[in-house]
This record gives sequence, structure tokens and C-alpha cells, in this order.
Amino acid sequence: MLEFLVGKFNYYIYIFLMMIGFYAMMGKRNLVKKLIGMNIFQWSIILYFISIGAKKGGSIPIVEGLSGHGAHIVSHASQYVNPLPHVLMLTAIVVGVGTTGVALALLITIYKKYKTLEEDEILRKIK
Amino acid sequence: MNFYQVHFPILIVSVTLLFSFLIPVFGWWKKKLCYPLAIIAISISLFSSLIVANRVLYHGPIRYYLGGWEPPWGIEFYIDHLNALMVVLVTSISLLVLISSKKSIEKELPDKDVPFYSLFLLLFTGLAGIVVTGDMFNLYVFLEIASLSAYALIAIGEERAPYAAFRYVVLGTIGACFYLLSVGYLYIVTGSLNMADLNQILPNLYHSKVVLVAFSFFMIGIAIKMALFPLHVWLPDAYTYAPSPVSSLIAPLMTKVGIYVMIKIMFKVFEPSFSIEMLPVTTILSWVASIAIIVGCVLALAQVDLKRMLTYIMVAEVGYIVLGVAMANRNALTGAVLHIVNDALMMACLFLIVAAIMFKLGIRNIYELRFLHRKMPFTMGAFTIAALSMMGVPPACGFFSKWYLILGAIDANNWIFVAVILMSGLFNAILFFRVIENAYFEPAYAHDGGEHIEVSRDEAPLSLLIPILIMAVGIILLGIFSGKIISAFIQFIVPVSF
Amino acid sequence: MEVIQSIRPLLAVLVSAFAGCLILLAGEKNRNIREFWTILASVVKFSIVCSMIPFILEGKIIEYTIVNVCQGVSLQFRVDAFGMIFAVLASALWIAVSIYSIGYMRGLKEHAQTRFFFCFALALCGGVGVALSGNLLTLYMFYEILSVSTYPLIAHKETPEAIKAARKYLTYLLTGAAFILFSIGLTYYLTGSLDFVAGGFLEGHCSANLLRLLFVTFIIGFGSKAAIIPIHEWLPTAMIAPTPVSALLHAVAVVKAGVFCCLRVILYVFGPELLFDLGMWLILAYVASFTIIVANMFALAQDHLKRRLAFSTINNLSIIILGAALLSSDAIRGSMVHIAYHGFMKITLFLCAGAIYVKTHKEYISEMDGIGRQMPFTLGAFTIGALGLTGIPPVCGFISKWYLCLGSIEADQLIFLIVILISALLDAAYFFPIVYNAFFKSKNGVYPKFDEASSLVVVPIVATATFSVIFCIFPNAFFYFLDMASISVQNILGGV
Amino acid sequence: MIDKHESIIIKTISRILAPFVQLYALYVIMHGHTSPGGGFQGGVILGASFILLAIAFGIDEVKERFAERILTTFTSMGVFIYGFIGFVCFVLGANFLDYGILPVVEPRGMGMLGIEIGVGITVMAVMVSIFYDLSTYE
Repeated sequence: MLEFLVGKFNYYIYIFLMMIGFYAMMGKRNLVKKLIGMNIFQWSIILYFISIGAKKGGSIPIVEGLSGHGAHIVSHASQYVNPLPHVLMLTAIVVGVGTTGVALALLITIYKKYKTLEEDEILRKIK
Repeated sequence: MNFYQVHFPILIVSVTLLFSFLIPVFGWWKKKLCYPLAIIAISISLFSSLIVANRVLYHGPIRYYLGGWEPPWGIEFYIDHLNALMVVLVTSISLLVLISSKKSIEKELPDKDVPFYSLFLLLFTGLAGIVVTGDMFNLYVFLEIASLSAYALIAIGEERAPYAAFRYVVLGTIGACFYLLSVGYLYIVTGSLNMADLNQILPNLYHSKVVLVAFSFFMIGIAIKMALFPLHVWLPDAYTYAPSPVSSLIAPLMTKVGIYVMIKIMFKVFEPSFSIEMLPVTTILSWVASIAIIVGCVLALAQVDLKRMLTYIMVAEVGYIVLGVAMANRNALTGAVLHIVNDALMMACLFLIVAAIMFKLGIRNIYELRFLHRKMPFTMGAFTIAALSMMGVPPACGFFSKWYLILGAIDANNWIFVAVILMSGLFNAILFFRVIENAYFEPAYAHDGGEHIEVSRDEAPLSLLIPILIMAVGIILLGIFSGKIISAFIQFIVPVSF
Repeated sequence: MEVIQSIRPLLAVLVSAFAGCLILLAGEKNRNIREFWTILASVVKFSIVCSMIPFILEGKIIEYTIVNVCQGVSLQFRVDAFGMIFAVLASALWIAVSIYSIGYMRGLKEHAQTRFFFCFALALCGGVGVALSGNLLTLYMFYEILSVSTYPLIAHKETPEAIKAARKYLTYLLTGAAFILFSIGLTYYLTGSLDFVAGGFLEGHCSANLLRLLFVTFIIGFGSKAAIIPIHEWLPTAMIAPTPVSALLHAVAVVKAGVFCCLRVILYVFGPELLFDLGMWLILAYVASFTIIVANMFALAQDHLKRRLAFSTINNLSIIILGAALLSSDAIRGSMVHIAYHGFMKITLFLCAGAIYVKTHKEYISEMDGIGRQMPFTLGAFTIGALGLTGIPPVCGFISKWYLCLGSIEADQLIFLIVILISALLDAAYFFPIVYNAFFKSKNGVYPKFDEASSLVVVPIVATATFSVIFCIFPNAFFYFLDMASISVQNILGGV
Repeated sequence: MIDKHESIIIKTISRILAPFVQLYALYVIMHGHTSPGGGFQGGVILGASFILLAIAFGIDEVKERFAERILTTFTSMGVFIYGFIGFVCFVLGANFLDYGILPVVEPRGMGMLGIEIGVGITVMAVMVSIFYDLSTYE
């Protein structure tokens, strides 16, 4: 049982973070807190992706001792951490930044219009 | 193949991407150049998508390796019959909506037209990219491009738009993250992101828990993106308060592209047998879809605002198509894919008409649409054609997709779905005749008051009217020639195992 | 049964649609041109339809395929003898009614006349399309066009009752259409093709019960337009429409299309033998005779002239269905001929009702004492029509009733013979009082002086009345209705 | 409005620190194709240096040096570099973004570098413009 727990601890962490983010999005009334919850939600998935690529004893995916003329030297892959999730997560991070940027801009316009960020007050003002 | 034949798939996406960044620069310098630039960009994409569709028709699927890398490593654009049909659909409707948006943007959002056009092109790039790409993660990137520009476009709208857009942001991000999670899970198990590649690796992995979890995450994520019944909460507010040219672009295409992704993943990545025998996915989906149809129609009945009524009808139409897909037999799937095309056209036409009415009269309440048939005769004529097509009156295209759906339901021998499809036809009839009645027949006091209220004809501006009329004629032609479209494209889409 | 390919059926159908667009273009401003387009279209349509009669009489069938919808089904016209009867009827009467409606609309200075004539032309396009269609899908298409294009005509007055009547009209017809769509889908699923085959093509494709269910859904679907009793509600309330509408559409084109489709289903989809084995023909016969009796009872009670005529139409439609349900050769021939002859007679009655309304604004029979002296021609034609409908010899109603009686004897079903005779009796019961009041009663001794409606109104009435008499003396005059009926009976019953 | 910061310490340190941050950012961008780094990270660091100046000296000060209009052109310019390189490979016959075909001495590396520079510029410009939009609340 213990090794099952220790072996898979990164999955538990990402699920735990995800649920925190999920709760914040649903539970919290303040819109900024919802936004922070959304960020936690996104970042837990990025963390999960990075944890996929990890290998025991693997170093960062940079090929040393290569004069860089791009020849396909056979490098033993087990030495290096799997680079693909890292590349994917670059894009996911940029997407996260983009979403947060748009959401913050929305919050500013909402604040300018309703002078509050509490959801139930906004709903009352809308009706 | 000569030189330029090869590179058209990438032209569809990259030209509009670059032009969408060109427009803000021109915006500072010479404002009135933005609209022609946008038109050029999308017509180039339309031109290249037509060529691509033509080549797919005669030479079969095209594969285009971005950066020259072979599929398992690099990203590839894989265009088969389903993609070709969707690309042509997306580009043609975007072009028509763009032409019609010039006037309504100048009236509704006078100072925001430069960002509008660049975001419009970015949204188009996202949609075209989703439909063209053959790589799972690349599809996520295009999905996010489309969603982000959609969030921003919706937020430009009237007073309640930012709040509706914020709710759309939150829900849309959850959907996209679920999709990303399912890509991650598939990646752990199979080690590849390419759809065609996955199709080979997955069949012998169906019993592993990870693949089941990946499939369920994927279905929830895409259900949010296409506003399937329980997860459609964001759609009515977002599309009603968005400015009218924006809603006439997003409404017909965003949900249809979501459904395309579902079909692609359910039938092209995972084997159809997976979602029929292994997991009871099709039964669940078909029940959820039929509830979606009923709830969509009933809620639409309760609406007074014409545009909000159309959004609820769209929830029902999504249920329609998903029901066709979920019934998993040849006729039903043909009906579903044909309905994607028909419904996109009908919805675009209806939303453009609402935009024209908003532009001219500024009202959306159904019961205030008085004397419309004399004020805007052509617009109301197009509305009647689109309404008849939604109801399933034969010469228009709506009937033929309903015809295939009913055949599929009878083939699958579940009579409840046949009843649901026929019922939704009647619901649509009630919904649309309510509007036609108000628009065409003035109340009695207009007569008994002796003289006849003389109403001058002030039709919507030409640039708004021509796209509407083109779409109305298209609805009729698509109806008559649906047989040709099926034999040309949809025949090959249906997986051989049905 | 040699088949000719020719574009005539498509032209015949599209003429009125094209004329509709021209009418829209002409618009309110230049009314005379618009009226000219209507008359020209009706004449051209009638001539195209008549040009096809010689081929049909030689036993040929004209076919034309527009486009292939899915395998085994395409939008296709197949003109056979039975379809020709209804097409000739509709286009011939359209000429009479279009002349009449010009006089009527101008007489009452109605509003929105462009919309009226446009929808009229579109409705005729649907009507003739139903007559000439070759398979169930094309039939369904024109059936829907017919229902939808008559909606604005009913709501023409735009009073709340008119709008409510139109709404009721739509609910009945679109629910019926849903039933039809289901049954067409089921037939396609069972047999793989939808083309009409004289004598039926549903033989042994599935279990008897499913066939019975299919027959019931077909009859409910088409019955809603053929105004069988439980689902006839919309016809009397639709009488609020202007008289040319209720004359041509609700007496001839629309409801006849419903009966025509019922007959198509009974004779060309199921076929007499299959129906006989299923035993469904007896149930249909009982439902039809129940409708006949009850409709006549209602007619007796109506004081509003047009509602009484509406109930008499319901009664006659069920007589046609009863004739077909008896499945004997004479009965079928009688019902087919009754479609044509009833059209001519009933349109005369409706046009007279319209003329009376235009001239004296009287709608209720109780107010029409001594009107015969005031409008002798109109009421004379009314008497001829009334005589015909009760089946008295000099007018063509007699011939179809005669064949129907022969048919019911041939099918040795005496009950239905009695039903037909009772219906003739009841017809007399509610038509002759009108004639008597018109001519022999006078409002407190003073006979109104001669004052006919305008000639544009009276000429069509007299023409249709004389036609009804001619058809009795020479049943095969001009349009060879009787021959066409016997040809189609031969095809159906396999030359028995 | 983020206005001038009073304390001298903040102003002097940020004035000294800014160039080194920018230098480091350029290093990160340049070494994208062989060592850790690349367009995104470098662009963000570059953007951060301008934001640091904006916080220390106030928005208007930095806006004079780096106006809104230039920012938009920088964003577009970055994407055009990326697009231009893509189209050059496209015109020369290979697929979009296939650097192997470039007539440069070391095609793969140089092509990658060009893309990294374009992306770095765009990300820097977008970061700074997001900061401008969010902070100028009037």
C-alpha cells in the first residue's frame, strides 16, 4: 500500500490542487477568487504534464558535448528527461497567461460598470 | 502535383493569422483599410479551402507535414472528406458574416472596429485550424485561440456582456483543461499525439483504465465546448448579449466545430466499436441529446427576446446532431453530418436577420416586431424561408437532414427518438410561426381604425441584405442538391463498420 | 404501360410559382398587370396539363426526375390517369376562381391583395404538384408547400379570430405532417423505395400488425387534411377566409389533396389485396360512414351558409374515401369520378355564397329570404349545384353516386349502400330549404327587384354550373374524367 | 495610476538593474535552440524589465519611451518575423516552417533562432501592453 502511495504521489498532488481550484471556482462568490481558482486549476494540469516526463536520474533535456551541427548522434534517451511534455506545457502556460489576461480585463470592465466584484451583488444589479 | 497544389492546407490558417496581426498596425495608420484587409484574408482562405476540398474529392485525403517532420514527431494537417466539408462550411459562412458585419459594427461599436476585425480573423484562424489539424495537442491550441478571441469578442457587447463573457471564460477554460487532461492521459499510454497514429495504437489498449478516464474527460470537455444539454448554461447569456455581428459568427460555427471534434475523436481516433460496445457511451449520449432537444425547445418557448429564443433553439439543434451521432448507424450519421451543414447555414441566416432588425429598428422583442413585412420585406422573406427550413418543410435543407435522422432512428428501432425528432419539428413550428404571425399580421385595430397605417419600406442596408439573401437561396439549393453533397462527401465519412 | 420522359409536369407545377414571383414584383401599385399575370398563369397551367391528357388516354405514363435524394428515392414526377384527374380539376377551376376573385376582391376593396394572389398561386403550385408527384417524398414536399402557403390566406382578414383560425389550421396540418413523415420513413425502412405502384408495393415486407400501424398513421396523417370527423375541426373555422379561398382551396384544392393522398395510400401504396387481407378496409369504411352521417347532422344545424357548405364538403370527402375503402372496381371508379364532379358542383355553391356576400353582405341563411328574385342567375346556379350534390340526374353528381351504389352492391356491403343513400337524403334536407327560402319566401310580401352581382362574379358561377350539367350528359366531355378513372381502376385491379 | 515611487533606493537600484535584466533576457532568447531558454522565457524577462521600470518610475515615464503605438507594431512585427521565415521555407519548396531549405550557413539552427527572436519580441510587447491596459484604470 505504501509504495502505491509513494509511487504515485505526483498524481495525488495534481488531483488535490485541481479540486482546490475547482472548489474555488464554484464556491467563492468574489470574481477575482474565481479567477485565482481557475488559475490553480490550469496550473495543476501543467504540473501533472511535467510530472509525466520525469525519469529516475534523468537530467534536463539539453544535449551536452555536441558541437551543434545538428547531426543525429545517437544519444541514449534514458539519460534525459522526456522533453515533449515540457514543450507542450510551454504553450499551455502561454494559453494560461492569455486567459488570465482576458479575464482580468473583463473584471476591470465589470468593476467599472457595477462598482463591485461580488457575484450576488452583480446579479442583483443586473435584475 | 505542381508546386502550389501542395501548400494550400497551410494557407487556410496562416494567411488569416498574419492578417489579423496586420490589421492593428493599419488601424493606427489608416482605419478604413481594416475591412478590405479582412475581406482579402478570408477570401484567400476560402479560395484555398475550395481547392483543398476539390483535391480531396478527387484524390482522397491530404496529409501536410508542418515543418517537414513525419507524423509521430511533427504536427500534420490531415484533411479527409469530413474536414474538407467543414473547412468549406466555416470559411464560406465567415466570409458572408464578415461582409454583413461592416455596417452593424459601425453602428453598434463605432470606436472598436479595428480590434473587432483582428479578433474576427483570429477567431476564424482558430476555427479553421481546429477543423484542419490532425494532431491532438495542436487541436487544443487552436481551440484555445478560437475560445480566447470568442471571449474577447463577446465582451465588447452591451451592458451585460462582460459578466456573461466572464462566466463563459470560466466554463470554457474548464472544458479546455479537461480536453488537455485527456490528451495527457492518452499521451502517457500511447506515447503519440497524432490522431491517425493513435487510431492504430489504441485498439489493443481499450481495457486500460487510463484510456477510459481519458475518453470520459474528453467527452465532458467537448460537451462544455459544444454546449450539450447539462453543460449549456453559458451559451444563452454569452450569445444574447454579444454584439450582433459577433453572435452571427460565433453562434453557427463554435458549436458545430465542437461537434466536429466529437465525431472526429469518437469515430476517427477511437474505434466506433469502443463507444458502442465497450462503454455505453452512445446510449447515454442519445438520452442526454433527446433531453437536450426537449429542454431546448421548451425553454425557447418561454423566451420573449428573439435572439435569446434562437440561442435556446441552438441548444436543441446541438442535441439533434448529437442524437444523430449517438444512434451510430449509417443513416443517422449521414443525417447528423448533413444537419451540421444545414444548421450552420440556417443559424447564420437567422442571426444575420436579427442583426439586420437590430440595425434598423433596434428592437429584439418578438411582440414588438410590427409591420415588419412592409418595412423590411426581403429580410422577412428570408426569415420565412429559414423558419420553414428549421421546421423541416421539404424544399428547404432542414427537411433532408431530419429525414435521414428519422430513418436512422427507425433503423435503430428506438421509437422514442423518432417521436422526439418529430416533436421538435412541431416545437420549431410553434416557435417560428409565433414570430411570423407577429411580423406579418398586424392586430385588428390597425384596420378598424379606418385609415391604414402607411408604413414606408426602409430595408436593411445592402451590405447586410445581400448575405442574408445569399444564405436564403443557399438553404433552398442545399435542400434540393443534398443528394449530391451526400454522395460527394458524407458517403466516405461514415465508418465502414456501421 | 409505356413510360415517356418529358419536362411537362415540372413546367405545369412551376408555372404558378413563377407567376407568384411576377405577382410580387407587380405589387399593389400596378394592379391590372398583377391580375393579368394571375389569369395568364392559370390559362397556361391549364393548357400544359391538358396537353398531357392524350398521352394518358393512350395508357402512357409521363415521368420526369429532378434530382436524386438518396438511393432508391428521388424528387420525381410520374403522371398517371388518377393524378391527371385531380391536376385537371385544380387547374381548370383555378381559371374560374381567379376571374371570380378579381371581381370579389375589388368588390369588397380588400387589403393586401398582392399577398392574396401570391399565396393563391403558390397553393396551386403545391396542389398540382401533389397530383403529379411520383413518389411519397415528392408528394410530401408539395403537401407541405400546400399547407404552408394557404396559412396566410386563412389569416387574410388579420382579425384575432382569423389569426386563431389560421393557428388551429396549422396545428392540425403540421401534426398530421409529423404522422406522415413517420410513416414515409417507416415505408422507406421496410421496402427501400417510395415510388407509387398501381396495386401497392408493401406486399409481405413485414408483419401484419406493423402494416396495420403504418396504415393507421398514414390515414391519421392524410386524414387531418381530408377532414375525417375527429380531426376535421379546422375546416369549419377556416371558413373565415375570403370566399375565393374557401371556394377553391377548402372545397377543391387543399381538402381534395388530402383525399387524393388517402386514395394514393390506399390504392398505390397498400393496394386492394393487402388491405383486404389486413381487414383494415372495413374499419376505414366504418370511420368514413360515421363521418358522413355526423357531418350531415352538423350541416343541418348550421345557420351560417359557408359553414353548412363546409360540413357538406366533409361529408362528400368521406364519401370518396368510403368509395375507395370498398375496394370494388365500380366503387373506386365512382370515388375517383366524384373527386372531379364534386369539385365542380361544390365550387359553384361556394362562389354563389361569395356573390351573395359581395352583393348583400348576408352570410346567414335565415336572412336570405327572397334573394332568388334579386339574384336569379346566382341562385339558379346554386340550385343546380344543390341538385347535383343530392345526386339528382340532370347534374353530374348523379353519375358518381350511381357508380358508388353499384360498387357497394358489387362489394356486397349493403350497409354502406344505405349510408350513401341516407347521405343523399340528408343533403336534400339541408340544401332545399335554402333554395325554397330564396325563391318562394319573401320578406313581408315585398320581392326585392333584380340586382345581380358584377359580371366578373356571375360569369364563373354560371360557367361551372353549366359544366356540371354537361358532365352529367356527356361524362367524357372535354377532360375524359370517366375514361381516366376506368384506366386507373384497370391498372390497380390488374385488368379485372 | 501607478505614479512615481518616492524612495530613492528603489529608483536608483531599478535604474542600475534594468540593463542587466535586459541583457540576461537577450542571452536567454539567443540560446533558445541549444541551451535552456527560448523566445517565450526571454520575452517575458525582457517585458519584466520594462514593467520594473514602470513600477519604479511611474507609467507615464515609461510610456514616453515605449508608447502604446510602438507596442502594437512590435507585437505585429514579431509575428511577421515568424510568418516571414515560415513563408520563405514555403516559397523555397519545403513545407511551412521547414528550415532545412534556408540558404543560410546553418539552416536548422539559424531558422530556429529567427523564430525565437520573433516570438521573444511579441511576448515582450504583449506582456508590457497587458501591464499598460491593466494599470491605466481611469
